Amino acid sequence: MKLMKIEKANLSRLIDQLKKDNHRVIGVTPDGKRFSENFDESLKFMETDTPPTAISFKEHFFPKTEALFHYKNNNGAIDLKEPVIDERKTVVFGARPCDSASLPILSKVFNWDYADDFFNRRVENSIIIGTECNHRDDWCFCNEVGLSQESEKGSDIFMIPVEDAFLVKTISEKGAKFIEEYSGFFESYTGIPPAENKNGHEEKKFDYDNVKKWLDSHFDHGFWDEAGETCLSCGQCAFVCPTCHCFDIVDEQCGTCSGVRAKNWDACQFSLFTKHASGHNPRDSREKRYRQRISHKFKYYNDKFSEILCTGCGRCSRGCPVSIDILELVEEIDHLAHSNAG
Amino acid sequence: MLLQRYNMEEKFEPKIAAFVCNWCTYTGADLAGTSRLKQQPNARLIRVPCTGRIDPVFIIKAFESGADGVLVSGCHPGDCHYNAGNFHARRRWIMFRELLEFAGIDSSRLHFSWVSASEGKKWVDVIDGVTETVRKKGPFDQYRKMSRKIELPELEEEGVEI
Amino acid sequence: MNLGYYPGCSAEGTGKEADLSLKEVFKVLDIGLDELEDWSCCGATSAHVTSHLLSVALPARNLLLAQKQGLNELLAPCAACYSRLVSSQKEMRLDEKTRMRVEELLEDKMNTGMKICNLLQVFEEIGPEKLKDHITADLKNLKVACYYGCLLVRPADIALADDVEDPHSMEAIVEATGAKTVNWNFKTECCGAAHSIAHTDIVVKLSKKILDDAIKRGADVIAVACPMCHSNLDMRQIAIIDQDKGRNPIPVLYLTELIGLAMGIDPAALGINSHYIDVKPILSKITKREVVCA
Amino acid sequence: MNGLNEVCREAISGNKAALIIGYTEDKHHHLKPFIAHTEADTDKLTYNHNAVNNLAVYLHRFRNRTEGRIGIVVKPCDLKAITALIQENRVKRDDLYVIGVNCSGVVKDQNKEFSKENTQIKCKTCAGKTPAWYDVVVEESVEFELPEDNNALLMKQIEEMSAEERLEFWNSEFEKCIKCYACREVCPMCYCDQCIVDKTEPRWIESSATNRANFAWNMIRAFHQAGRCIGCGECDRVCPADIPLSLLNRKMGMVAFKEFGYRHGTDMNAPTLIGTFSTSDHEEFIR
Amino acid sequence: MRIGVFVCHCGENIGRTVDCHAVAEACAHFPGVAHSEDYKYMCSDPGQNLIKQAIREKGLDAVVVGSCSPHMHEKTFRKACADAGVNPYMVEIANLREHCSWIHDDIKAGTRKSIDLMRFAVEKVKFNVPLSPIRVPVTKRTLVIGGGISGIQAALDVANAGYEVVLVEKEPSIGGHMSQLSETFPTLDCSQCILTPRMVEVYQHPKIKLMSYSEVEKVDGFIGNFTVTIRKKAKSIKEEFCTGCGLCAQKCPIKKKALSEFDEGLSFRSAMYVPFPQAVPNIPVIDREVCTYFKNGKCALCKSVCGRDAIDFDQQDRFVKEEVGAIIVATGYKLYTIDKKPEGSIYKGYGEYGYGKYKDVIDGLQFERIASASGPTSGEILRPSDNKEPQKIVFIQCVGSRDESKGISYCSKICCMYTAKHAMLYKHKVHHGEAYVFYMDIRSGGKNYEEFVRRAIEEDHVKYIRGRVSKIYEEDGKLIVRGEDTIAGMPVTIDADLVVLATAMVPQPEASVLAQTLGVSYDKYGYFQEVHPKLRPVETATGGIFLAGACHSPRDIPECVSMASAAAAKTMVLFGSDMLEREPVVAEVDPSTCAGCFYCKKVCAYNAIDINEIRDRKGQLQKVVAHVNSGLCQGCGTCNATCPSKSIELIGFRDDQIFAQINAFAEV
Repeated sequence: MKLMKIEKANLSRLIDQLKKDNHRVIGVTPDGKRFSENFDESLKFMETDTPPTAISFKEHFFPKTEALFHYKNNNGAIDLKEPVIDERKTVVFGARPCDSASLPILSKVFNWDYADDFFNRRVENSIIIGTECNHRDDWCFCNEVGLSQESEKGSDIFMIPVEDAFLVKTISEKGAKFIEEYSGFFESYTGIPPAENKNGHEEKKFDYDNVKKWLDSHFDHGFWDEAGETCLSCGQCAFVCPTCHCFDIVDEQCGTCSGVRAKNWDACQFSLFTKHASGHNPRDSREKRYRQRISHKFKYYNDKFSEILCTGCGRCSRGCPVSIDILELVEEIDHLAHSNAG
Repeated sequence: MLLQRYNMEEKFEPKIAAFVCNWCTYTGADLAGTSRLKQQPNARLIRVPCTGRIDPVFIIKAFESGADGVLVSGCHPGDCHYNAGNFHARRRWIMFRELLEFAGIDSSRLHFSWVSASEGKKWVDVIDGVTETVRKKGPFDQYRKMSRKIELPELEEEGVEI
Repeated sequence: MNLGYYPGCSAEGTGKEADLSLKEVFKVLDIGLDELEDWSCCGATSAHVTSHLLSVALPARNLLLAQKQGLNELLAPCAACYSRLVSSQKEMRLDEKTRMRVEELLEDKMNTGMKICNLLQVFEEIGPEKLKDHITADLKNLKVACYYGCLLVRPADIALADDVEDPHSMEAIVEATGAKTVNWNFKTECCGAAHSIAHTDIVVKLSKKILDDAIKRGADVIAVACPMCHSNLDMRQIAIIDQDKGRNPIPVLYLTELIGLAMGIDPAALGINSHYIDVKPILSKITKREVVCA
Repeated sequence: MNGLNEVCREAISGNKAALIIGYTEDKHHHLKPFIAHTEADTDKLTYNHNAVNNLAVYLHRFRNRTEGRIGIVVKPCDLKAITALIQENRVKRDDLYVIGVNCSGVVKDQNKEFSKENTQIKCKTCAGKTPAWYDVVVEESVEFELPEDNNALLMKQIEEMSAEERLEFWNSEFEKCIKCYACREVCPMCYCDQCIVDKTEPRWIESSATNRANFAWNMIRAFHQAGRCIGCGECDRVCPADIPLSLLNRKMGMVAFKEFGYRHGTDMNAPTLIGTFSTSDHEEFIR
Repeated sequence: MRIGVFVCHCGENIGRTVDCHAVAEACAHFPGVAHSEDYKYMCSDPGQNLIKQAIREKGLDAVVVGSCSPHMHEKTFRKACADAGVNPYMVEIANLREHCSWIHDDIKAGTRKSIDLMRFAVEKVKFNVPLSPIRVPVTKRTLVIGGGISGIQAALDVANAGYEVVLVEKEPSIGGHMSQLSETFPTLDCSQCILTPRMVEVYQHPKIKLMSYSEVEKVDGFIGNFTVTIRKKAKSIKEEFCTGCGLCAQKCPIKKKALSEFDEGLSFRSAMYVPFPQAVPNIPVIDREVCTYFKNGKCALCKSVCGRDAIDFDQQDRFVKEEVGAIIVATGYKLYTIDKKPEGSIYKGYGEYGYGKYKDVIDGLQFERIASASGPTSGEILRPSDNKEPQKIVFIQCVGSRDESKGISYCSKICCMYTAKHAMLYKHKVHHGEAYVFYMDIRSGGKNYEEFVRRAIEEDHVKYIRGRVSKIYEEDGKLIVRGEDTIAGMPVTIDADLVVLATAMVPQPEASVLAQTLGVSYDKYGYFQEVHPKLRPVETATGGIFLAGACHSPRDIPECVSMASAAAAKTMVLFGSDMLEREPVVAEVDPSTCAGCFYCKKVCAYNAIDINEIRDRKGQLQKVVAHVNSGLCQGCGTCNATCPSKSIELIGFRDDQIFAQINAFAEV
């Protein structure tokens, strides 16, 4: 596969061009919090030794709130109206491996029995420009979930920073087309290719298979009681997570006879998440809910889609109001698993 | 009808939601009626037993439903049919007004009054006064825009993203 | 904390002894007095008959000085000064316009929060207990008629006396010195006040009634907390005695003088000998307190 | 000199408390809430500048559920929350074993060293370095440099804006809200079994994360906190979108004080602000 | 839901500025509307029949009427619908007349507004639910608190109507202040002569249960169903044995330790005493404060002289419960404390008048005793200090009354009259005496009142001086009264022998405590608050509790009596039916979401909120929640707005009903 190169200066010009062409260009906001159209123009975020954004970029493919349809009651006859979605091409810069990887993971569930047209259209319509990550802190564990700081999963184009330029790998068809279209900004590169997995070797913080095995057989275990004890049941972990995808469907009324049916983010940690109309709530305690969160990420999703529902970005732990560290818990599970084995 | 409000040929007519207590203000408005006191037709009354019954959420919802101004009115202090409902209400308003003010909904859109069952004339002055203030202030499009994202289908035709 | 001190004009003239005794007493009580630098007249009775604004601005000027001097409590031992200062402050507090007008004149912003107190209030604050600690002389043979006059009780919302018509705060203080107080009826009657010069006859008439009742009720001395009252009851008593010969004179002491005596301070230091009516008869009734050994 | 562990161990062993809500240190050297049930657990308890959480929020979980008193480690600012909860008959004084800590300030960001810049703003406005009341008190309070009160500046800026600008400002802030409700869950004064925003039939506040729904949510939350917020600033700390939520509460607090001279959580016997009234409450805004 | 919409033209009244037909047309298109029509007079019989017919034919289950104000015809239309089988609470009224046609000229605007108002009503009715009025049984007994003339009158009226009455009096005898009076204005007939028969009648009435020396301790329940706990203070006498011979009181050696309350402190009474000869019941009580037996176990003379062995030193206070359906409060008044200022009281006192300092400065009631034939001087006017006949009396009116600076702004209403009476009585007994009256204004409204005052001035030559008295002091056995004659415009000084102060009437000091026990409101002085100053002056805001006499405001005997009868009539109205029907507009708690913060309890003016404990099967406390006592709830909904989690809702004005209307606002 052929390597190309783009100068930092050109990158800025490219972005201007994209905007001129009425594309939706998305990067990291100056405060490094999230991905947005009004991102840091200085492209500071392309330097990749900082922690990932606080909130993942999933909101641009799976918005926190999106309209499914509008309804109006015209004297008994119900008119439905399709919402209009932004058909502009979306180009995402500065996505880390732990961001990009989330899209293929998510598309599994969004294309399972029913294909989510909104999600798919948005993904098809976008170019994900992944960037090699040079940050690994106590919360990170991409290596442990089958990714790495240079994994290209989910990217259409992948960039590797070299001094005041980026090496550019074309990953997907879409990517190739894009580079072709804007070839003016790229130049071919013939230098030495970047070293493969520079940092894949350091020993893993936990062994996923072990964890999975333990989860398979320990639905009831004292561990769970401690795990969620201090959890406050807010939805932050789920909402900042690149792979959490639960949603709730509500009708927002507008006047007496029209309204909109909307799809909103929901989180399994909310106490009402599983509350039945009957009033019964199968996950009525923090512990049960927390077990659900971990099991869904590291077991159920894998059972169903053979994907781990986690990219190891560590956002949920960094953001947790009460500093619950998912890694710490998984490590503990790993440890339990070993002690069981031993 | 919403669309008409944007039709700029037509002169802007403010929409005013009025929450009134059953015993004083509603009856005062009745008196205004029986005395044939003409007044602006912009207000729509919602009758509650007592101003104490009025939750600040009502006011927010009124704005969400496209009100350009809101009026809350009840018995004079000491006249409350339920002894103290209006005192509790008053304390609530003192706080809520300041909150909305701070959040950017200024007091020319949110009005309060005491109108007793015998103050038909005062009711007319209040209604006309409020209507005029809000008319001067113009349509509360700023708030309506907040609702655009998904609530108003007709606006999406303008290609607003959802 | 030091107490701001606004002596007022009389303290430098007819009321010198008020000033002296006050300073002596506070020395003993170990309360510092910060005299206002460059203080000026409060406007007294003349200001408000000439210009209302002036009557507010003059006291305001002094309040401003106090404020600039970083004081937050100001003592005005003259009942009239006190009354003027408080009314002025009150008006500025209640009436935005006047305040701004005055601020214009004084070219500075007024803070209307300054605490102003008169003699009675200050001693109330100090409290009888603390006073008692410093009492060395024995006044139990002394019967005192506490005289409030007008401005220590009126107007009610300015003077803030314990009871406009029937006050008792001065009695409480005097009793703390060990002296007895008499129950009399003229404690809040007018002494003639500023008519002293122009219509001395009125003052003589009014003050006489006061003196008579005090004597009738068996008082040895009249205690006052206002230089105006003092000069009328003391100085004009001469004229009164001239009118009906053979009547007994009754000495008139400033509250602070009385307390001073109770504290065993040298009468001369208190300026007592500057009175018109001879005070020896009282001094003779005051004995050193016999020290009981435990 | 940290007497905390001894005190806590003794509290459990001496049945002064059935359990102790406190802080423990994790591998990142952050402090996080920890609930000690046994004597052994108490060794894990610790306290330092990183003790950011307001633990009062955990009280609701154990009230009426616990045999014996609930032990809780409290810094002065958080004590206001407990006092307030007693005022609101949420917990009883006698059901609590309050282990006060003399505070020397807490950090904004646990990843950074404690410093003037990295000190929470509330430390500046904090009533005192020693809890107003407690059953036992530990730690020494060390003097520290007070931070700049940037919120006050921001508040001033907002107040100087025109109404339109203000609404615009808050909109741009609330636009970021993702409705994770961390602000609600972390708040010791938000203790409803079911939040008004979760109430359907009828729907009080739309659950969609649209501007107007976010505006409504944040307004109503601020109003429900009016005269009740004790200013621990936890909502600010946990907001993943960095919305300056506490400004709204702080504003309400200022109004409560300006209008009624009232501060919630300063006197456990004082009647609450909302729920009472004075016939002389001001009303010049009412026609 | 199938909604029927009916638009009334009200003849021309609505029709003129509202195109009623167009309105009906528009309404027909509202979702949920199954039938819509307009008619000239909906409230007329044919109009109502239209509605009934439509209900039957179209199978409607809710009705919206666009007509006049609900305050006019809501009941009419509810009844019509009920007759046709639709629950009356499934009816909503849109006010197209008072709130639209009558106040607008422009037919376009009027019609448009009318359509909106109809839409609001339709949307609301969609969320209405069938309700039935609350029915509570009525206990047909009345509690009367206070045995003064008002209480006596009320008790007699109710009892004579055939209902049982419990009359509670805190003193040993009923009779109240009226029994202390000498003569009454304007007729100068003897107070006791007219009162005593009434007192006896009460005592002998088969339907009246008299509890003297007793106080109301606690009141539970609500209109028609009160449970009252009464403390019977220990009289130290077995009432059932006592014959009222009075021997014990005569023999009691402790004669000079206690001042007589009845004589207003102008005479002594013994430790074992009957307040006054005509007391009802005529049963003595022992004042344990002064009785030596209770001090040191000595004496017990009374016990030895009592032939019936009725004395019981070990008697304890007893608590009895009474079930009543209505309560009449008649606690009366007392006189303003003028000698000293009670701590924390709003009253400032009148130190300058020397009351309490000078024996010969007395108040009105003391003068009544002096003038009374049964009084300490057996009716001779003698002054307390030296029992000499006063040659000069100064009467001062408005002592306390109408004097903001002394803490009272109201007029005590009776002083002008009784002062005139006092002056007269004096002049009639001391012909050469001089009587001066200092007054502010003379208020003699009332039948023959003005004439009475004129008589005092013109025939009895009482000298009225318009002005206030600044000071009273004693000099050579005379009281020097220094005041001002505002008409002559000069100060006056009178050397009087006796000064009588017409001091203000104030409520009994415990009145406000009782008010709290009863859960009724009271003003800053402690006077009980009526629910409406003009139209409901004897009712309190709490159903079933009524007011009589001076506990409501200063008033004279005839006014007290008429108010008492009014209160009695009110209770009879209440007893007219066996069941009470109330609008079902009351609050309701959803215990599943109630967090138990009890802010609702804080704001409830009727303390209708109780605390409910929810326990699981094992009896383990699950949570504590609010619960509404629908008997007490008056339906203001303040709790509903205050509840943070919206777990308490006001039936009839529930949140969804109001939201529906607000929603409809979007289409305006």
